[in-house]
Parts: sequence; C-alpha cells; structure tokens
Amino acid sequence: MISLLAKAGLQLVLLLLVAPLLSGIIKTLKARLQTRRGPNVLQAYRDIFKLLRKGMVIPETASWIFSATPYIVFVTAALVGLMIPMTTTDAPLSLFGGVLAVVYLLALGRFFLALGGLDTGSSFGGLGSSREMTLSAIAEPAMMLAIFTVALAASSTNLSEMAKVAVSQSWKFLAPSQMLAFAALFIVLIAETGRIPVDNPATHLELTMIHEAMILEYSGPYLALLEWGASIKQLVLMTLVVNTFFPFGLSADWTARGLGLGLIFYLTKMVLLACLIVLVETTNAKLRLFRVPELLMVSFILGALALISTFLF
Amino acid sequence: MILLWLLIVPLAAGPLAFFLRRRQLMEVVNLFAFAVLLCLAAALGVRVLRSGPVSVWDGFFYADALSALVVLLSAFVALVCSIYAVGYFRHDERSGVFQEGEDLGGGRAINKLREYYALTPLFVFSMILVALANNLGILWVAIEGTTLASVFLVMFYGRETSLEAAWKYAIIGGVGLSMALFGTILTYYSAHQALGTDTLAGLNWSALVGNASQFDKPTMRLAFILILLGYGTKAGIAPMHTWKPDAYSEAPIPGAAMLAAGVLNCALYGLVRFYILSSKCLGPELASHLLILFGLLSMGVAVPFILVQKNFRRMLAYSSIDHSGIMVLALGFGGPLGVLGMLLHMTFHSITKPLLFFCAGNVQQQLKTDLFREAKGGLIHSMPLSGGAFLMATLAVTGAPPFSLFLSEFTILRAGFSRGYLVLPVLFVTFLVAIFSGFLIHIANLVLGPDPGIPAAETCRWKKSSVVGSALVIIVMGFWIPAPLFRLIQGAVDIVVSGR
Amino acid sequence: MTFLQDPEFGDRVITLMAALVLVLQIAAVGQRWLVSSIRIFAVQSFLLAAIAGIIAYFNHASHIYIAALLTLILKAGLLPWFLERLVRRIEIRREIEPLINAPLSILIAGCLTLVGYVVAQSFYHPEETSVRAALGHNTLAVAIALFLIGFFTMLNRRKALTQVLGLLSLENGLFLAAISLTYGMPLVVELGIFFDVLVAVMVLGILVFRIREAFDSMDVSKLRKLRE
Amino acid sequence: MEGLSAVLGILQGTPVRWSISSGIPLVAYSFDYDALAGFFNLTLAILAGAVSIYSFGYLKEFEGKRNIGFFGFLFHLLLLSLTIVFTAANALLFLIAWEVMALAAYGLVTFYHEDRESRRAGLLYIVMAHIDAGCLLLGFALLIQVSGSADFASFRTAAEHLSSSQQAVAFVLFFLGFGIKAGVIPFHIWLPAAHPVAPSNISALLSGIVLKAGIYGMARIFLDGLGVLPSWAGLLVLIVGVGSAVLGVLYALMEHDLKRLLAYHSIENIGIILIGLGAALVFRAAGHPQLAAVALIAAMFHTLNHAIFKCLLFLGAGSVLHSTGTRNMEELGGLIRPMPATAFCFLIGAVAISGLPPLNGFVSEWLTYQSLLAGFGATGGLTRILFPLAGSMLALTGALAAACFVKAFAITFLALPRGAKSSPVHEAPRSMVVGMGCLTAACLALGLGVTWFLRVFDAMNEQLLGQRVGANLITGNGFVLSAGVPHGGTVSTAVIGIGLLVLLIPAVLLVSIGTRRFATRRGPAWDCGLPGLTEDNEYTATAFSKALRMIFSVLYQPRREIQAVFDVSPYFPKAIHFESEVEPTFEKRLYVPLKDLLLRFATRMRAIQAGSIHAYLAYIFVTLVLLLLFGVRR
Repeated sequence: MISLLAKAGLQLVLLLLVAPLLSGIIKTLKARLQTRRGPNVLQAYRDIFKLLRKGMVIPETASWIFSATPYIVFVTAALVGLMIPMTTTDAPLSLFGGVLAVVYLLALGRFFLALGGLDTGSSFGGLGSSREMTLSAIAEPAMMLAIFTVALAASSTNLSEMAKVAVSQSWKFLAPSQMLAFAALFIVLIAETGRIPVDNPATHLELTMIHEAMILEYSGPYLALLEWGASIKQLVLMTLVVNTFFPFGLSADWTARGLGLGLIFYLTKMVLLACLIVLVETTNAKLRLFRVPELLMVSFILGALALISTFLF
Repeated sequence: MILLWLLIVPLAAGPLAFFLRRRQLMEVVNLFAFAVLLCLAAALGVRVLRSGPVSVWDGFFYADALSALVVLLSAFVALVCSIYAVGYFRHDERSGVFQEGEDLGGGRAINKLREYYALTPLFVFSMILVALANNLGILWVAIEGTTLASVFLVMFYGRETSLEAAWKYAIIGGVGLSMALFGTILTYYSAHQALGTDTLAGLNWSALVGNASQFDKPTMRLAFILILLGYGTKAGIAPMHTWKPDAYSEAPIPGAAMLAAGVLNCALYGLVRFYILSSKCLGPELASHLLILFGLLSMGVAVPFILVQKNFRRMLAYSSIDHSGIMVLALGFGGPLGVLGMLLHMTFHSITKPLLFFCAGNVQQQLKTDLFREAKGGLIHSMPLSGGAFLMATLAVTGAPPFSLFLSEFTILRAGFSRGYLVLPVLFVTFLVAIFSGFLIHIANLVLGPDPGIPAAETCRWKKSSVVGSALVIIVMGFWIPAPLFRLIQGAVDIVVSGR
Repeated sequence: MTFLQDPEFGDRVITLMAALVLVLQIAAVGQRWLVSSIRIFAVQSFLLAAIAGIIAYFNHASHIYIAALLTLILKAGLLPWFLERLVRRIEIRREIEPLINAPLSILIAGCLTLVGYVVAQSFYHPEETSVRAALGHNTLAVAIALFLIGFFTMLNRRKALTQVLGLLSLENGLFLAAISLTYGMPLVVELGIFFDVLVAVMVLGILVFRIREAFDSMDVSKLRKLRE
Repeated sequence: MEGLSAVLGILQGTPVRWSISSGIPLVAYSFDYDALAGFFNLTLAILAGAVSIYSFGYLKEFEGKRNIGFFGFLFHLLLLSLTIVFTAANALLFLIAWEVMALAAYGLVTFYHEDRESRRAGLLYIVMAHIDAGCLLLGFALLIQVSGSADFASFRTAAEHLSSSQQAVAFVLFFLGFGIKAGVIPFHIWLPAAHPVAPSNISALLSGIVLKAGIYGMARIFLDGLGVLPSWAGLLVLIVGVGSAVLGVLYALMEHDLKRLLAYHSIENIGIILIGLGAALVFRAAGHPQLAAVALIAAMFHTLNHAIFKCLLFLGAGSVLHSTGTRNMEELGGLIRPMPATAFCFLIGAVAISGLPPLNGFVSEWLTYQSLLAGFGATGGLTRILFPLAGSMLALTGALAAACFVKAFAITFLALPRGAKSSPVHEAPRSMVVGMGCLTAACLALGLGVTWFLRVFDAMNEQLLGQRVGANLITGNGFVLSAGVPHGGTVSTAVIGIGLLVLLIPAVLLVSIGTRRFATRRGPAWDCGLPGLTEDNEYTATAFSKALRMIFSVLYQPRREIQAVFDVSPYFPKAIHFESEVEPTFEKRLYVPLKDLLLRFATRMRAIQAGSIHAYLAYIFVTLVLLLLFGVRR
C-alpha cells in the first residue's frame, strides 16, 4: 500500500515537471522551424508561476461551476497521468483505471471546461464550448476504434498489461494494424490537444480559437491551473501514443537504475514525437471548422481498417 | 312449467301495458314483468344444469343449456334496457321530441309511450320463444315476430329518416327471413327423406339432431347456405349488414340496445342450431370455411366505417357488426375452443353492449345531436358519470384486456391457432387493433377536452342507476365469472360440439 | 274417369300449372301497370292453391287441403283486395320506368330460371326417389326460379308497393317448394307462416302509406338521407 | 415496503410462487417472484419511493384545479400493474396487467386533457401500446399453442420442441411488441410526444420504469421463454440497439424543449441496454454463457442506472417547469442562483447520463464496452467486426450525450436568465428537493459502491443463464471491478473518487498562493468594448447545436428561415426573425403517409353504404346467386 503511494507521488512529481517543459519545447521547436529564436524552453514554468502569484477577476454572472472547473480539469488530468505507464510498464494506478477510464476522465474534464466557458455568459465561451464538444464528439469513435485495436491485441484494457504485452513482442509494432492504429491515434491526438490543423493554441482570434475561447475569462491562479492541466493532458495523450506503439526502454520495475534508464528513453521518445507534431503544425494551415469532421472521418476509417487488419493478416 | 311461465309473463305484460294508459303504471308493469322474467330465466338455468334439458307439451317447447343461456342473456338485456327506458322517455317527453314526429302523423306522445310499452314485451316474448321453440319452423316464426315487433320500434319517432330506416329494415329483413324459410323447408325435406314421418315431430330439433347423419347431403348443403344468408341478415353479417347502421341510429336507445344485444343472440342461436345439424351431416369443412369467410368479411367491413365515422350512434352499429363477425368467425374456427370462445363472447357482449348504448343515449339527449362535429368534446366536465362510463365501455367493447371481452377474444385466437391457421389469427388481431384505435380516438376526442360550458346534466336517477349498474357488472365480469354461469356455458359448448 | 286416379296425369297437370305460374311471373317482371301486376299475383296464388289441391287429392293428405284453402282465401282473395284498395287511395296508376329496362330484365329473369334448374339438377337422382315423391319433383326448379325472380323484381322496381309484391311472389315460390317437396310442412308451421306473411304485408302496407304521406311519392329510390 | 419485498426476492434466489385460481379458464392469478422479477421490482421500488416524495410538493399546485384523488388512483394503479407485470407467471395475467399499465399511463399522460396536444399524444401512446399488445397477444397464443398451458414455466419446457420457424416468428412478434413499448427507433414516435406532456412526476416514472417493462419482457421471453435463440436474433437486437442509441441522441441534440430532450435520451439509453442484451443473446448462441452473463449484467445494471438518473433528470425538469412555468430552454437561464439544489441534482444527473466517471452511468457503459470487446474474440466471421464497431458507436453516443447535456444544463441553469421572467423564480418546495436528493445519493452510491451491488445479479444470472459470475467480477479486495477475463480490463470508481479528492489538495494549495496575496474581485465579463453584456449576447440552445446540425445535415435536412425587418436598406435591419427546424424524418416519411393511405382507403370504402336500398338488396342477391352456383356443386 505504501509503495503504491510512493510510486504515485514520484510519478505525480515527474508529471508536473515534465508537462510544462514539453509544451515549452514544442513552442521553441516551432519557432526554430519558422527561423525565429522563440521563447526560452523554461518560459512555460515562468508563465505558470507568474500567474499563480497574480490576483483573480471572476465575471459577475459566473456561478460556483466557474470556479470549480479549473480544479476539476487539473485534477482529472493529473489522475489520468498516474494511470499511464510513463517510465515503467507498471503504472501506479493502472489497476484502478484502464484506457476507458482515461478516455472518460478526460471527457469529464472537458465537460466541466465547457460548462465553465458557458457560465461566463459571453458568446466567446459559448462558441468555444459548442465547437469543443462537437469536435470531441466526432473524434471519440475514431479514438475508441484505435484503442480497441490495441486492447484486442493484449485482450485487456489495462494499460500496464498492454504495455507488458507490447514490450514482450518487441517488433510487433511493425504490424499493419499497429501502424494504422498509430496514424488514427495521431490525428486524434492533434484534435484532442488542439494543435494547428484543428485548432490554433496560440491565437485569440474568435474565428479560429476553440480551446482558448473557453478559458478566455479565467485569470490568475485559475488560469495557471487550467494551463497546467492542459499541458498535463497533452503530455498524457502523447505518452499514451508513444508507450503503446513504441514501448522501448520501459523498465519492468521501480528500481532506481530502471527508472533512470526509462526516464532517458521516455524523454527522447517524447521529444521525437514533439518534433513530429511541430512538423505537422508548421506544414499545415488551420482547417475550416466544417472540414475538421472530414479529417476525423479519415482517422475513423484508419481505425476501422486497423481493426479489420488485426484478424485478416 | 317454467317454460310456460317464461312465455306467459311477457305475453301478458304487452296488452296489459297497452290498456293501462297512464305512464307510471306502464313503467311499473314493464319493470316488474322483466324482473320476474330474469328470475324465471335464472331458475331455468339452474334447472337445466341440475336435471338436463327441460321440455313441455311433449317436446313443443324444449330448453337445453344453449337455449337457457340465450334466454338468460335476453332477459338480462331486457331488464337493463327497461330500467334505462324509464329515464330515457321521461327526458324525451320533457324535451318535446315526440312533437317533432307528430306533424308527420306520428300520434300524440302518450300514444307513442303506449306503443313502446306494448310492443317491447311482445318483442321480448318472441325472443324468448326463439330460444325455447323445439320446432325449427316455430323458430322461424318467432324470429319473424321479432322483426315485425322491432319495425315499429325503428319507426318510433316517425321522422322521415326513421321511416326510411324502418322500410329498409323491413324489406331486407323480409328477404333474409324468406331465405331462412327456404332453408328450413329444405332441411325438412332432407330430414323427410330419412325420417319419412309426416307428423309434427318431423321438424323438432330433438328428433332431427339424433339421426342428422342420414340426411340427404346436397339438400343439406343448400339448406345451410340459405340459413347462413337468412339468419346472417338478422345477425347483421357482412354483405347483409346494410340495414343495421340506419336501424340503430333511428330507433330509441332502449330499443336499439335490445336489437343489438337481443336479436343478435337469437339470430346466432338459430345459426348454431343449423350449424350443428350441418356439421353432423356434412362434416365441418363447408360450414367452417363459409363462416370464417363471412366473419372476417364483416370485421373487415366494420373497420373503415369505424375509422372515418362522423356519427357515434352509427359507430355503435358498426361495432355490433364487428362483434357478430367475431362470433361467426369463432364458430367458423369450431372445435371446443372456438365454440367456447363464441359463447363467452356472446355472453360478455350482451352484458357490455347495452352500457355503450346508454352512454350514447345520455350524450345524444344532452347535446341534441349524434354527430362528432357538433359535440365539441370536453364532455367529462358536464357529464362526468356517463362520459367516464362511455370511455370505460369503449375500452370494454373493443376488447381491452382488463375487461372480459379480451378473454373471449383470446380464446378465439387460441382456437384459430389450434386449427393450424396462422394468417387468419393475424388478420383477426389487426382488425381488432384497428377498430380499437378508431373507436378510442373518436370517443376520447368526444369525452376529453376543454370545458365547453354545458350545464351539468346528470340528473335522472333511472338513467344513472342503469349506467352504474351495468358498469359494475362489466368490471366484476372482468375478473370473476360466477361458477354456475360458466357451467351453463360449458354445457352449451358440449351441445354444440357433440350435438347431443 | 279412371285417369283421375292415375298419378301420371296428376304429375303432368301440376307441371303444367307450375310452368304457367313461372310464365306469369316473368310477365310480371316486364309489367308497367300497378293494378295489373296485383292481378297477376292473384292468378298465381289461385294456380298454387290448385296445385296444392291436386297434390292433396292424389296423396290423400288432408292437412294439405287446409293449406290450399288458406292460400285461396288469403293470397288469391284478401291480399289483392287490400293492395288494390291501397292503390286506389294513393291514386298512382302508372309505375315509372324500372331501374333496368324491361327487355333486359326479362332476359335476366330467363337466366335466373336457368340458374334455378342448374341448382335443382343436383337434387334430382331418379334412382332412389319413390314414385310418390317424384310427383311434384320438377316443380322444385320452378320454385327456386320463382324465388330468384321475385328477389330480382324487388331489386329492380322503384315503387314501394311493387317491392312488397316482389316479396309476396318470393313467398309464393317458397310455398310451391314446400308443397312440392314435402307435401307441406307440419300444419302448425304452415299456419304460423301464413300468419307471419299476413302481418308482414299489413306492416308493409302501413309503412307504404306513411312513406306516401311523408315523401308524397312511393318512389323508394328517394329514400337516400341515411348514408355514410 | 415494495423495496423490502423486492430485495427479499432477489437475495433468496429461489422463486416464490403462489397463485389463486379464478373462475375464468386459463387465467390463473399465479405469481413467480424469481430473481429477474425481484430486480425489476427493486428498480420500481426505488423510483416509486422517490417520485411519491417528490409528488407531495408537485401536487400542491393542483390542489384546487384537478381532483387529486383520480390522479392518486391512476398513479397507484400504474404501480400495481407494473408489479404484476414483473411477477406474473401466467401469460394471460401478464397481458391483462400489461394493458392495464398502458391504460393507467394513458390516463396519466392525458391528465391535462384540456390542451389538444396532450390528448393527441395520449391517443398516439395508447394506439401504439395497443398495437404492441396485439403483437404480444399473437406471440403468447403461438407459445400457448405449442406448450399447452399458459404458464411461463411451461414455455421454458416447451421451448425445445419449438420448430425453428415457429421460434423465429415468435421472436419477431415479441421483439416487435416489446420494442414498441421500449420505444426502439422505428417505433419511437410516441415517446417524445407522450413524455413531455405528462405531469413531470409521471413522465419521470414513465421514462424510468414503464419503458423498462419492455426490457423486462425481452429478458423474460428471449432468455427464458424461447430456448436458445439463433445468433441472427441477437445481432438484430444489437443493430437496433445501436440505431436507437445514435439516432436517439442525435435527435435529442436538436431539441430545445427540456422534457422532449430527456424523452429522446430515454430512446438512446434503451438503445444502450439493447446493445448489452443483444451481445448477451449472441454470446449465448455462440455458446459462451460466461460472457453472456457479463453482457446481461451490463444491460440490467444500465437499466437500473438509467431508471435512476433519468427519473432524477425528469424530476429536475419538473421542478424547473414548476418554478418557471415553461419547458422551452430558450426562455430559461441563470436558474442556478435561485434554485441551487435543483441545479446540483440536475448536474449530477447530467454527469451520470453522459457516462462520466465516478458515477453509475460510467460503470454500466464500461461493462458494456468490456462485453463488446470480449465479443471480438468469441464470435466468428463477420460478426467479429460488428462488436467493436458497436463499441465505437457507443462512444459516439456517449460523447454526443455529453455535448447535449452540457447544452441542457448550461442553457437552463448558467449565465443570465434569457426570457423576460415576470415572477421571481423560487426554489422548488422542500419535498421535491428531498425526492431528487435521494435519487442523487442513489446515483453516487451505485457509482462508487458498484462492487458491493454486483452480487444482486448473481441470482438472476444463475436463473437465466445458469452462470454465477458475480464473484470473478470483483477483485482487489472488494474495490476493483474486473471484466471477468484474467488480466482483463479493471476499473475502480471508488479509487478514482478518492484519487480525485486527494489530488485536489495540491491544486487548492497552489491556488491559495495567489488568493492569499490578492482578494479575488468580481468584474464584468470581456465584452470587446461593447456597452456591457446583456442576456442577448449569450449562446442559445439552437446556436450551441448548430455545429452538429451542419455536420449531420444529411440526417436532419435542416430548414432555415430568416426574415430581416428593415426600413432604409437591407444592410441595416431593425429586427431579424430567425427560425430553424429539423425535419422529423420518421414521422414525415413513414407514419404520416401510412395514416393518410389508411384514411383515404376508408373514405373510399364508405361508398358501399350509399343509402340506396336497391344497392343493398343487390349485395345480398349477388351473394345468394354466387353461393348457390359455387356452394352447391362442390
């Protein structure tokens, strides 16, 4: 029981530290690709700490839901982080929540984020929530198909089991079903974390912003929590994609050596994935809102093909 | 002796009422006569159960379980209608309906009442005679008697439309009965071949049924076809049903109720008697094919008329066409189950149908119209008792489960399946559902709805007591059937199936 | 005078009279005058009474005599008188054009006779019927034909009175069938039937009078108010 | 009291049988209180308790206008008939109770029979109910014909020598009958019409438990009465379930009448239950009783959950209607301040119905997912692909349900009140809040304590499928729910709940850094420099669902009508009237043409009663001649 708490604490700290670092790395990489210096990698940490120390303004029309939303978003993201195998195959809370629990906990966070957006009474919040709920609804079946493909290989939805099975059959990731599932999940990753082709994280232009519109009214510590929660969610999803398809270097147990080695492998894999995301972001322009469902339909078809190919080949 | 008393009481009540002239006295005589009649009928039922068929005057009057059942039902209907008639005619007198007929030569109001109170006992007398007559010729004479008595009932109000209805009723009834007479003659001829006797017993039912198998086959086939068409006309089966809507919408409500519940039973009783003879002589195929054909045809004909009906009095007529179709279909399915279904249905129908007519009567008298368009709905506010009873009666008559008719329809359905049919029962249930929906939609729009502001009108004691009384009987019948009645029905089923 | 006892002679006479009744019936179908169709009905009833008398004479069945007598008095005498009185009081002499014009309706009457014979054919199996029963046998076909043509006249005519006449000729057909097939029903039944026919005609007579009163014409096709 | 007897029935597991014979042939008032009946009675008991507490407050408003006695009579008649339906052991008694339930519900739906709309909806309800009673009548008659007696026990034994064609016909009849009552997609048109017009406490009961009568019927007959059904039957149920789920939620999204939205959601949840039931049937046909038991638990557990949170949501909508007098969301808004308790209960209901963790909706959907996943391995051929596809459709439904309830909750309760509310809105009376409160507690309890509750299904599973899988569904010393497969998926809502609370502490600490230094101020929301935000700037329900309306326009065929009122030039309109409407495809394409065809045929048929006596005589004449010619010769 105690070792469980210790493992959870360790993974929580790791989670909280790496998440802003990763979003910082993505920002700087994108800037470098566009031949500009871009902000320092640690800029994300400074933003969060600056915001934590600021005062807050809450809109008059808002109710208790507005102030509860940041907590729920942050907490759900953190809890999901504890269920994902990051450096070792044995994630601390994996017994208590499989991949379905991960998906639905993220949905819970999104549910309250949308409510928070609508609570402000301004049309931006309504705009953001409506688009967010619509796109996530369309993305859901594609994600579920991809997850089913992977879960069926390990005949279990428990993430640690899936990771253990993936590690044991090392070259399995070259199988066509895994490749197709990876492609589907990658598109869904971009949609969920609000990257360029679906939503532009850096802008406040009403026409294009989805995620930003919902947190427009937040300020001070609440905004910090939300930003931090969003970056943890991004980290979690990227880890999910990485550790299920490329499980190299996942150590089997919680020894110090295993942890260190696992961490190094884990960070390199994350940076590589970040490069891939940045590459996609800079080469594509943002899609019109009603073109995004076609993109997600493509990912749904890929997921379905992945599923069929599991028992064809 | 009970048989003679059963006949004498109504026979005496008719002329007695005619000479009494004063309304209260006539009502008392009428009520008392029919009350006594019901007790006698019950006594007859018990007697038949205990000691088998009863006959008097060496077999001229003969009562077995089947006829006892029909007598009991006719007596019950007569009593309930007479209770209702008291309130109904008092309301008619007050609202001056008779004056309208007078300028057409209809005679003063009191003459109308005397006419009604004289004719109704004669009408009931001929219905009882139908059930008790052992001789098939006398059976025919009795049914002709019911027709003649009821022609005046249909002509009661003397309006142009009631004349038209009476004329159509008389002519179609006359044609139908002449076909029935022809059938009876042919039956006598085919029996004559086998029995060879010329005495009166030649046409007695008890004598015929014994050796029905040696009758002359082709004659018996033609005879059954003619009987089916003849008594079918009186029962209102499909191609011969056209007189029913006119007659029922023009006759006074008690008269119409007796026509619907009483004459229907007598006509079917006659049909069953000949069905037994023909199935013993020819085997059941011919009879069941024809009966099923006509049964489904009448139900089929009733459906479109109920769906798009504009007049609730005529809708009741189509509902009774539908029920005669159901009973004929049940007889067509045959076998112990089919016949049980038919007799159960006949019993429950005779109990349920009068209530429907009483509620329709109350509504018509209150709103002075029988068109759905003119009755603006929301009846539940001004007439809560008859509005609610109307809705309940609709559910009961269309065979909604908590009420008894559902049980008989379920037995008929099982009979259909046991005969190996599959498409027919499905058709049967579709018709039932269609009629249920048509009926309920019309009545619900009539009864429910915003308050049209008509003053509350449930005043007359007599009408209320008859509505509440028959409603109670229907509800009780849904859950529990008195054991002697059920044994009587089973006795009747044995007669029809084994043809004893 | 021996031929009076010879059943062969009786059979031939009966067939002749039945044929005559049938011819009269077909003539009535084409008839345009009210009074003359009543008279035709009276003659038919007389012939039927005669047939009944002959059968009674040959079979020495006493109760058929009573039936013959009743037919004679009732149908040949009383009813025609009652109907003619009714016609005189209503002062309508001419029957207007029937629904189907005269030649076509006569043709149809012919076909109906054919149908009558076809139906009667299925009964006639000469081998087993005794001579006595054969006596009135071929009159069954005539009876069925009478029945059908009577029905057709009711169908075809507009006047209420002629519909009543059609009904009566229908009854005549039945009476003929009864006496020819089974030498008359049991007496009580015969009486009952006569009584009912009488009352029926009385009732219809009152109705015709009231309709004449209300619609000031006997034309039944005007009765179309009660419709869906 | 009912609850107690229900639990007693389940725990024993042995069926309690007692019967009174009645005078009527074939109808024996015999009852069979076995596990399945016990479970449904438990659901009924919970709902009945909550709704009756709720009704105290709700009916106070009726005091003068309507006679409460009649309402009470119908209410208890409905409960009684439901209990009999669940426990009837005799087919005929089942049918009688079934129709009495329909009639009582009809009486309650048309309780406000003043307005035409509720009368029309009531009639539609009773006609559809009678059609499904007709199908059941035929089905039972067929079964009785085969088995000889009308007892369910005899059906069980007679199931062996049902020929496959008879079994197929019986299955279709029963699926049609129970499907109409459960509001499955092609036959659902009465549900969104009837539930909104009924008084709220009744529509709660209707959606909660009366729909479940159809599910109970399917479970009783398909699993118990007809023997082992072929796999195509299970697949049909599954496909219809998926169809109902997806279409139900899609139609719900477009509604801006609160109670119609909830009614469409009932269709969606019935679809999810059918997915579970279909999977159970397919597994049983493929010979995997173990997996069938898990799928059946998923279906039955979702029945219970749906009964609870749908009833909660309807009661919430009822209290909103009670206070504001309108169901149209466009006129509501900002109700969370005057009605905090109702808002909180509605929120819990919304979270539960969208299947979000720690609550009970998530658990039953999780079980359904696990059974669908297991289906991939268990079934052969093309059906293997069908199960994961059904899983993805289930996910789509869940996400759309979440979107729909964000809209429902936010537009009704959050931000500024939209309509010009004349009277000040007051919180629902205490008894209504208590009614909702205990249902909310039930949601939480079932969500978190699911593992203790699973043993309830053991007796039922053993009776229907002969499997006791309760034990291996619970591992990890009683906290974790597993999918019954070794190394299979596991989830523990209890730990998730605790985890959420524990992680709340660091979050609160982080926030307190800022709030200790500066007081949080309340200021106006950002209005891009316009003179202050009014309720007109807020998002409306139609706007919220516009994105989805455009994406699924092939299904909705949306129709839009914009009239701009302007005096000088069209570019400066004084007022714009916007009206958009979604096409009710099922009604327009299927039911209305059918009805018109029937009525046109009926009016044409009226010609045969055209009043001329000659025509009437001609009918008889022709029949006579035909019969003479053909009848005699044969």
